[in-house]
Order: sequence, then structure tokens, then C-alpha cells
Amino acid sequence: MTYPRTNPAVAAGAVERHLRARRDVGRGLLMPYVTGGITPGWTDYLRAFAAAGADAIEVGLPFSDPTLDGVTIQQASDAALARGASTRRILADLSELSGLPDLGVPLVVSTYYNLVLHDGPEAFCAALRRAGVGGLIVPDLPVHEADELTGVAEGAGIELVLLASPATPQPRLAEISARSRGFVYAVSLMGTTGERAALAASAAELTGRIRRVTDRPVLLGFGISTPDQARGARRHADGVVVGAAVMRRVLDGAGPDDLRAFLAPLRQALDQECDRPR
Amino acid sequence: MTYPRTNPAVAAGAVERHLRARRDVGRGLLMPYVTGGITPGWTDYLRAFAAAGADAIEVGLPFSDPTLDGVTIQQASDAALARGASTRRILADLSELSGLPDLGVPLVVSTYYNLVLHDGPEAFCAALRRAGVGGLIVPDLPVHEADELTGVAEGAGIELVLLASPATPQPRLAEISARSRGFVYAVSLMGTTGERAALAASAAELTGRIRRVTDRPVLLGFGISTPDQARGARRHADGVVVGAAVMRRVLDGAGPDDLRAFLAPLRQALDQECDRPR
Amino acid sequence: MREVPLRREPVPPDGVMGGPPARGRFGEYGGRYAPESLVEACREVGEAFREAWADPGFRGALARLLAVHAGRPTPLTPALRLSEELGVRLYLKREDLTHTGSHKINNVLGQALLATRMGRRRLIAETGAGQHGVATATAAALLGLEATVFMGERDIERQALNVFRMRMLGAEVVPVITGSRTLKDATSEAMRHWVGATGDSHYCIGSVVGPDPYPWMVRELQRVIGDEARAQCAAELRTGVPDHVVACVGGGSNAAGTFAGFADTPARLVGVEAEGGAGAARGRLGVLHGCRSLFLQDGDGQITQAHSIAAGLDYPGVGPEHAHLRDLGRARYVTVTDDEAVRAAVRLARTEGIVPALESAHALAWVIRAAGDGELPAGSTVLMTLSGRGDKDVSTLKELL
Amino acid sequence: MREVPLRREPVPPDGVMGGPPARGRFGEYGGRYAPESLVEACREVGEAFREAWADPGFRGALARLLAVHAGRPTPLTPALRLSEELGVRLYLKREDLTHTGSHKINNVLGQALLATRMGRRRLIAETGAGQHGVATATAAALLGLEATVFMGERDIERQALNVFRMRMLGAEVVPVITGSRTLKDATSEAMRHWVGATGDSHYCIGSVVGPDPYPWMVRELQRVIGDEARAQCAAELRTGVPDHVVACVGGGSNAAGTFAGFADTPARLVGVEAEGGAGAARGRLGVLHGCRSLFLQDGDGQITQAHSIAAGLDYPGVGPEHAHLRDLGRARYVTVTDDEAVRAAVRLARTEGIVPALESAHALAWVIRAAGDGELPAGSTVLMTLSGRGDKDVSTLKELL
Ligand SMILES: Cc1ncc(COP(=O)(O)O)c(C=O)c1O
Ligand SMILES: Cc1ncc(COP(=O)(O)O)c(C=O)c1O
Repeated sequence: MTYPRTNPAVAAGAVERHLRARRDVGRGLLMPYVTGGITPGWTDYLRAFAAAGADAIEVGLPFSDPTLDGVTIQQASDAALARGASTRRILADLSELSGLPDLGVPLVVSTYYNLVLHDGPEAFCAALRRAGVGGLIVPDLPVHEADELTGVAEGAGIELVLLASPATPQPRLAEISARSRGFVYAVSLMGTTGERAALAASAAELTGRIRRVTDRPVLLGFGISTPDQARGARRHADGVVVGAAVMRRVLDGAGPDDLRAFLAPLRQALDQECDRPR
Repeated sequence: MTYPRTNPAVAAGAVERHLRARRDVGRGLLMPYVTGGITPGWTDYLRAFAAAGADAIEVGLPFSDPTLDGVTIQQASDAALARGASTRRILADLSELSGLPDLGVPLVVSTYYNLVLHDGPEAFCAALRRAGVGGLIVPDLPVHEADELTGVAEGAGIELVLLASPATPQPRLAEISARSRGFVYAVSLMGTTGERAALAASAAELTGRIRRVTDRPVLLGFGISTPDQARGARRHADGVVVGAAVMRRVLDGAGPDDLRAFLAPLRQALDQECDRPR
Repeated sequence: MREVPLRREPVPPDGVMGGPPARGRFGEYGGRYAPESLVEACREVGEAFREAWADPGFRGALARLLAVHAGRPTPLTPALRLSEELGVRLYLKREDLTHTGSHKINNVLGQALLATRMGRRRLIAETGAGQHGVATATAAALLGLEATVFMGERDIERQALNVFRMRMLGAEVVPVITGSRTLKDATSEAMRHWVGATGDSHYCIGSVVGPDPYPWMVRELQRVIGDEARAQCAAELRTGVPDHVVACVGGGSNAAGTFAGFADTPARLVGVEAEGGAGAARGRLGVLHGCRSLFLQDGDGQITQAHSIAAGLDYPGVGPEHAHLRDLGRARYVTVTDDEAVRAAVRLARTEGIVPALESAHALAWVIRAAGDGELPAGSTVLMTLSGRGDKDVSTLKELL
Repeated sequence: MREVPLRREPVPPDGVMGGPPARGRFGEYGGRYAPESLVEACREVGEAFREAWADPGFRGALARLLAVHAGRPTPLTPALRLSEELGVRLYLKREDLTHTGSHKINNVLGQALLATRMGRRRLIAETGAGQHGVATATAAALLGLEATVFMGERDIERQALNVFRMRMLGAEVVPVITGSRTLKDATSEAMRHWVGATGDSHYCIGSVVGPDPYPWMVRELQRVIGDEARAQCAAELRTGVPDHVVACVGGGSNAAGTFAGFADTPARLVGVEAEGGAGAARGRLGVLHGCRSLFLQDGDGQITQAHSIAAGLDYPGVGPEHAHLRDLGRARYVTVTDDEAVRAAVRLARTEGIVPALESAHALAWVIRAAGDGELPAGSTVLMTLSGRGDKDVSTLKELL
């Protein structure tokens, strides 16, 4: 099977180049998530992620009203805000790491659109850039509302990742895939973030539909927490995002080493299943 | 001043003859009231009243809903009912006294019309007669509803006393006075039974208006409790009914002797003021 | 739903539920058994109301108040889902949608307007659960009158929110501490108070009880329910008139107002009483609160306390005209238990999205029972007056369910 | 009352508060900022509503439900005694007289009927004080749908009776234990739940907020308030149109529905917000619950919790169309304190016999203030929407007064 080509006029950004390169050598991609500012030394989690073999790292900027998140990430957001976390402080913490060069993996920030609008898209993207962030996920900014941000992000060198959902009709999926940068975030199921017992059937179907319209890397997210699920996901997608499973452990007191231990079997599972996804 | 004559065709009953006789010798009439069955030996109060110089005695048959009585007589009714008082038992107690011959004063029963209807007017009046009762007062049976009872009472030898109120228009007052038996019960004020600080101005006005249409004895009731008030009443009427003032004392534990002592100055006041009422 | 052939019975003689009854009598019931001190006041009310009722100006003013303030006309709601379940065609006359939430407002606005016309500056009222008290306080505020509401101490405790509501509306609420400290005693106390206040105050009785002219006057003021429903049925039903007309009966005002619209039709009239307050179904002849009617009494002729989960049905008597309709056979009176009423309330909530007053739920409970045991043949049309909304009963229900 | 010369200003350009806005935008506000998983569901709702709204069959069915079940039209009540005191002519649009006691039912019946048309079997709703929840439970029962209502745990404690009422109507009430455990969080939770239930469930939002088509759809469903009032004013007022049209603003649905009837007239439109929940008057541009509008936020862009004695005004944002009307200058938005609202509620109770919802009391408080300080010239005519009745607030008031 060959992938439809993405418009070659648009050169891939750093995040996408990084992910494509790894995918193209047959590696299953792993993007763990952490809520920024969740603990005093929270950036140590990023180092642990990198050490565990992450291919990208998602950092959530906590928002008061995380309407697409399940309880775990809601609690993490509340906890981080209660500690005084804010966009400004979290980006300041990231600046000290200076992103990719230091960790060796790209940083992708995720947050709700209100925080983007609060500073204004320009200022917000510029701040991300200064902090060494390469990508941005905004779950409540669907493609048809994204115009205001896409150009600005592009200009600032921030890759705006768009989400695709099992409910997205095919023509719209093509548009999302075409306009997404970095990768396409495939929401595995009709639901919020949070651990689930098994990989939803909708995951395969959605990934297949995305494949038909793009060769951009596709990461499956929402509900993936076990090596088995990762293996399953890898059969269809280029990799996985692991969020709630990480944050539940963090909320339960896990330190960076615990998380490294938690991610190791996931990494392994992704590596074992080395057939290229169909 | 001469009294208009009552229709001579209707011969006065025993109660009325008794009261007329006493009035005509210039005596101020005193009718104390007691709630039947209020205490185990309640008929002792009747003897005390007689001994204190009562000219007639009013015995209340307690009713669950005494809508024309103030708190004192309401409480007395409740207390008597709680003790198990009923028309039947109270009349049985009275039978033992056999009324006038024994006490030397006529007995007048007062109660609400529901109790009359309950037994039926015939049975009720017959029972009164058997118990030696001479008169009957039914505060919620106004003259225009009295037809059903007047003939029956008359037939049973019970004098049905009608009430007149300050609000009663003159033509109606004439009808009440004509149809009342025993005496005319002049309600001294627009209100319920119960002690008052002073004799209401309406008392004189009403008595005057009754006088213009009848020479039947007129007793003022409602709110009369002190010798001063009795003296005042005597200036207009032929005498007084004293109810709540008695019953408050009974409720407070007064015995027959206490009541005799209470009635003595009232008796005296009525005797002192011996000018015939104008 | 199946259609059944129309069975129609002869219409009763004219004049039933008509103009002012002679000497205030409905057959052997009614009358003016008031203390002499109130007889003149009652006469004045009667005369004033007769005049007012014949005066298009008064009628117009009242109609406007009912429309712009109380929200009349109230709808006739076909209870579609419940009808389907029951196999009858049930229509609800929605008095629950009036301002203050029950039919009581119809009567009170009329009497308040009359009081103004008579130059009175204050309304006196009795209340049990507080519906009539709130309605009276409301009408008084609207017309700039004072209001004094008598309420049994036990009811004051049980209905604290309605007490507050009355006070918020500017009314004085007087606790009644005598007798059973409930509605019966509040009524007695209101009458006692009126004796001393006839000059400037109008006694605004809350149902078709009390001395003449109240039973007639209150029925006339409530007949707007029946008149509206009659016209609405004419527009809505193939037969024009429903087969059965049902209403709950406390004192009997919502039933009287409803029946008045159908007295001259072949509709069967059914009054539903609370098992523990069944004056019409189980009362004995008596006199209370100024009128001759049927009352619950003990063997000694003492009035007994009614007991119903519906505070508005917690009255030991029934209006004299109902006693008369019963004797005539023009209406019949049935009873329903607390439990049946509660279940009917829940059923209406679940099927029609209406939480009825527990009083009104009694009427519905009978409809449900009668549809079940064939007393209401399948396909019959039933008009039921939903006398009030259940908001006031929610805490009672909450404890039960 | 003195008559004042009519001052009329030019009518604003056509199209304000008209048909469906392009791309769901009201100026720069609105839009469909929904998670991708809900975008298709929103599109379906929008398309279905557009079709339904153009279908006389749907319109007729809704109009009948509103009439026979909800009690429409609601009256326009001249507040005569209060007008006299204030020196203005105040008319009240009586949404308090609708079934369930507030304007919320207008919207909910429309959405429930739409859900049926779309083949949905369940309604999802958020609620704060419980008014929208009760209305949703009611509409669901009426149409045979299921209902799941999300309610913050703190509100569940504060509004136990409304919770019971919803359950009695057959709805499932789900406690929300996240965030501030109030309306904002209940809304978030309802949206989260919808993501997993779009197949069989319709999310019935309670105000003119949320992703397109909700702000427009809910305004259209509420415009019955304004349309009726417009016709009633035409019949009642010499000038045909009132000088001022006033309504309280939580999310803004009763105000939007009211304003919609007068947007093309010279009437001045005033939205009254709670001092502690003044999204329109003091909010900053943001995105929440699917739409771009004005929200109360802290310096970091976090949404702050609103605080109002009126639970229905306890929302940190405002519907996008209000933000737009504000920018246009077509409406203005003012604020009122808890204290002013409580005093206004008591005053309306005392002068007109109406205990208003505390939300509605905000609108009145502004009228009282503005009549006092000359902002409303003597003799001006004011139409105010009385969005709901105060029964739900009586226990709150009881603690205060
Ligand atoms: C809602 C409701 N229905 C019925 C009644 C019973 O009264 P009536 O029989 O006079 O209609 C009451 C009395 O309070 C009531 O509040
Ligand atoms: C009576 C009442 N008025 C007003 C509101 C505020 O909502 P909106 O601004 O959407 O009309 C509410 C909300 O619950 C309400 O219950």
C-alpha cells in the first residue's frame, strides 16, 4: 500500500521530520504526556520520558475547564493549577531544558484554546518557540476554526497538530490530515482521555481512513495504557500517545524512575511489533 | 319609660317568669357560666353559683369547634372533652341535681348547633327537659335559621334564648326580641367571649335598642368580669352573664368556694346599683 | 384507542349549580349559621357580590385580573402517554399553571376585588397548607390591601416556606394554637377574628364552605374553571362533552367550579375525597363554620380531625352544594388513599412531565383505578381538573419515596 | 403618570438577531469550538434544526406543546402599583407562569421535539440550580425520552428539592465532583458525556451558549418570549413598542429570546447581569464550552468561578450573540448586586403580589435603580421579562430576610 502524498509545497517541520525519520526506519512512535507544573521538579519527568525511549513528549498546559479530559487529567490539571502552574511558569521551566537539543526529542504542548486566545495566538506561539517547543495540540480547536492559529503557528515555527475522531467524515478527515502539522492525532474512540480496558475497535477503522488520505505520521491517543494496547495500536498507526496512564501514576506519587519503568514495556511492545503498519 | 309589650299570646316560660319576677323587684340579674364536665365534681360549681346569688346558671356543653368563644372557653371546652365530657354525661350529671327545685335557680344550657343536630332537635330538647334544664342558647343558630328548633324547643318546654349583637339592624332586633324566650342575650361587643378591660360602649347602645322593642329581660354578656363592669352593665340591662372570668379561675384551679368568693362582689355591685335600668 | 358508543343520560333538571340559592340553601344544606355578630356582615357580602356579579364592570375587571395577572385561560392538556396506558382519553384542566400554583387564586382575586368595591382595607383568611394563604397574600399585595392569615401552629411548622412566602408578600401570619392546631382551627380563629373586624375587613374564605353567600360566591368565582374547560372540550372532543368530569374535593371549590361548567350536560361528575377526609362520602349532617353540610363526627357529635397526606384535603367537611349534588345523585363522591395518591403523582410525573399537587393526585388516582377496574370503559373521555402543582408537596414526597 | 415626548433612535441595520448566522458567528463571537468528536454531532443538530425550523409541521407541533403543555402565551402584566411608585410604566412578561416555572421550558420542549425527530432516545443536560434540569426531565417524560442531568455536587446539596423533582420525573441525576462542583463543571461533564453518546443522545444545552448551532437555536426557541411580548405591547401601548426592554442575563437565553422580538425596533435593550457573574459587562474574550465569547478569567487565562445569589446567573460567561450586541451597541449590559436583587424581589412581592426568581429580580433591580437616578425618564415604558418564579429561591431568601 502506498500513502497519498501530502502537498510537497509545504515542507515538513522539525517535529514531523523527526517522527517521519523514526517511523521510516520502522520504529513504533511513543509520545508520553505530562501535565506541566504538576510537581515542583516536573521537568524531571521529561528526562525520564526521553530516557525511556520517547519519540516526542506532550506537555499539557493545565486549564481550569478541560472539557475533553477524563477524571485523571482533570485532577492533574486541578493539582497543577492549585500549585500555581501557569502557561508562563511552565514555559519558563521548559526554557531551562531548551527542548530538543537537550532531551533529544521534540516537545509538543497541548492545551485548550482559551489559553492561546488569552495571550493572543502570536504571543502564545512566540513564547512556545522561545521555550523550545516544536508542536501544539489544541483539542477544542477543530480544523474549521483553526485559520486564526495555523498561519501564526506556521510563522512562529510551531507545528499545529490537528485531531481526527472516529466521527469525522472522510472529506473532513482529508482536510484535517492535509492541514495538520507534525503528525495527525487520531482519537481512538468516542470519549474523553482516560485509561480503558482494551483498544477500541474504532481505532483501527479511523487509522485506516486517515491512511487513505495522508502519509503523515499518525499517533493514536486516548485510552492507551498497556503494552498490549500499544502493540494493537502499532498494527494500524505509527505510534501512540500515553497520557492518563502516566498521570494516574504521577498523581499516585510515582517519580521519574517509576515512570521510566512504566514506559519500558510499552517501548518494548512498540519495538517488537516491527511490521510496518498496514 | 315604658316597655313595649311582648305578644301576650305567648305565655312566658319558667326561666323567663323567674327572671322577670326578680327583675321586677329591682334585682340586677346574675348568670354565671360553667363548662359542663370541666372537673370531676363540676356540679359543685352550680351549687356555689346558687349560693353566691345567681339568678340563672348557664352550663356550656363543650364542642370541638367553639367558633364564638375566646381562648378561655376554648381551653375549657378542650379540657372538658379531654376528660370525656359529652352531652349525654353532662345532662346525666345535671339530672342528679334536678335543676331548679334543688338549686333554686333555672339552668340554661348553651352549645353549638352541631350538637343539637347530632341528636336531632326533638331528642336533644327532650333530653334537656329530662335533665331539668329550662333554657337553651345556641350562638351559631341565628334567628333566621332557628325555625327548625323553635317549635320543637317550645314543645319540650325549653326556652330558646336568641342572641342580639351590636351589628344587628333594628328590624331584626325586633324579630329576635320577639322570638327569643327566657331573656334576650345581648352580646356586649363585636367580639368573642373573653374578659375585657372595660365595658364596651356598644353595650349601652345595643341594650337601648333592644329595650325599644321588648320588655323581656335583657342580659349583657361577653367580656363582663369585674364589679365595675357589672355596675356599668346594670345601668342599661337587667343583668349580666359572667363566663370567661369564671372559667379562667376554674382553669387556674379555683374550687367552688373560690368562685363563690369571686362572685360575691359582682352580686353586691348588681345589688348596689338598684336604680331600674333606663 | 377504541371508540365506544356514546351513552348519554338525561340531563338533570335546570337550575342545578345556577344562580344564588334561595335562603342560601342547596337542598337541605347550606344556610347562614353564623353567630349573630356576623350575620349582617354576611348579608353585606352577599348583597355586594350579587350586585358585583351582575355588573359587567366588575366582571370585566376580574376577567382582566385573571388574564393578565393569574394567567388565564389555563390550557386543557391531553395526557397522551398516560391515556395510552389507561385506555381512556384523559384531558387535564391545568389550574397548576395559574399564578401561585393552584385554583385558589381564582376565588381570591374575585373576593379581593369585591373587598375593594366594598371599601374594605384588609383581607382575613384561614389556610392549611398555605396555598389559600399565599393566594390571599398575593391578591392583597396586588390590590394594595392588608392581609391577615390564620394558620394552625402545626401547619406553620410543616409549611415553613409558605409562611415565609406570605410574609414576603406583606401578609401577617397569625399562629393558631387551639384545638388540633390545623386548618379546622385556623378557620374557627379567622371567623372569631372577623367578628371583631367586620367594619374594615373582608373574610376571604378559601373554599365553597362557610355561611351563605360563601358557598355560592366561591363556586361562582371558580366556575371559570368549568366554563373554560367546557369550551375547550367543545373544541377538542368529537363528542363536545367528556363522559366523565373528575376533580378532587377538600372543601370542594375546584370541584364545584369544574362541575358548574358541566352540570347541565350528560357528563358524569365525580368528586374524589381523601380516605381520611371524606366529608361527602362519609360525613354526617352537621353545622360547622357557618354552614349546614356533611362533617366527620364522632359518636358524641364532636367534629373529628381529618387526616390526609394532602394538606388541602385535610378538612373534616365538604361544601353544602356537594352534599346536595350527592343527594340528587348528580355527582358522586369516592375516596382514595394516601398511598394511591402518591403513586398517581409519580405516574403523572413519569408519563406527562407534570408533578401534581397531592390534592389533585387524588383525582388522578381515582381515574387510574376506575380505568383499571372497568368503571371507566375503554375509550371514554375524562376531564380531570389538575387543581395545583406539586412544588409544595415535594418535601413530603421526598420523605416517602 | 406624565407623558413624555417619544424619543426614537434609528433602527439598527437589518439582520441583527435574524436567521442562522454564517459559520455560527455573531461578529467575532460564537463558532463551533467543539472537540473534533463532537463536530459532526453539532453539525447534525444544526442541520436538523434548520430543517425543522423551516418545517411548518415541526413549528406547529412545538406551538401546540407550548400552548397545551407549557401554558403559552404567557400574559403581559402591567405592574400598576410599582409603576406608580417608580414613575415609569412597567410591564412584565410573565415567564414565571409557564409550566415548571421559568422560560427554560420553551427551549427544552423545542430541543426535545428535535431530538425525537432526529431519532434520539435520550436527552443530556447540565443544570445549576435545577431549573433547566427540571425542564429537561419534564420534556423527556412528556415525549417518552430518557434524561440524564449533570449537576455539580455542591448544587445537589443546595438544591435537594429540585434533585428530587428531577428523579420523580424519571431523570437520572449525575453528581459532578470535579472543579468547583457547580454549573460550569456540570456543563463540562455533560459535554464529556455527550462525546461518548452522540449516537443515541441529544445534548440539550440550557442557554444561548455552547457550540454552533446552540446559541442560535436556543435564541430561536426562546424568541417566542419576544414575539409574544411584541404583539402584546402593540395591543397595550400607545406607542406600540416600549422605550426599554430589559431582561436578566445568565447565559442569556431569556434576554436573547426577548431581545429577538425587539431587535428591529427603536427599543433600547438592556441585559442585566449579576455583579459576580458579569460575563458581558466584565468578561474577556475567550473560548469555553464550545464557543467564543466573553468570560470571566484570571490573569493567567483560567476561567474564574462566578458568584451570585441567583444560581441561574452563576455562570462565568455569556452567550456569543450578547457579546456581539454589546460590541454593536445594540444592547447594553449592566450589573446589579445580590443585595439590590433581594430588595427588588421583596418590593415586587409587596407591590404586585409576585415573588420573582432571584435571576429575574436582577432585571427589576436595574429598573428600580434606573427609574430612581433618571436613567429611565419619568413616563417611559419598560418591558421586563420576568424569567421565572421565586419558589425555588424562597429558602435562600428565608435565610437572608
Ligand atoms: C391544589 C389544591 N387542590 C385542591 C384543594 C382542595 O380545596 P377545594 O376542594 O376547595 O378545591 C386545595 C386546598 O388547599 C389545593 O391547594
Ligand atoms: C428563572 C431564571 N432566569 C434566568 C436564568 C438565566 O438563564 P438565561 O440567561 O439563559 O436566561 C435562569 C437560569 O437558570 C433562570 O432559572
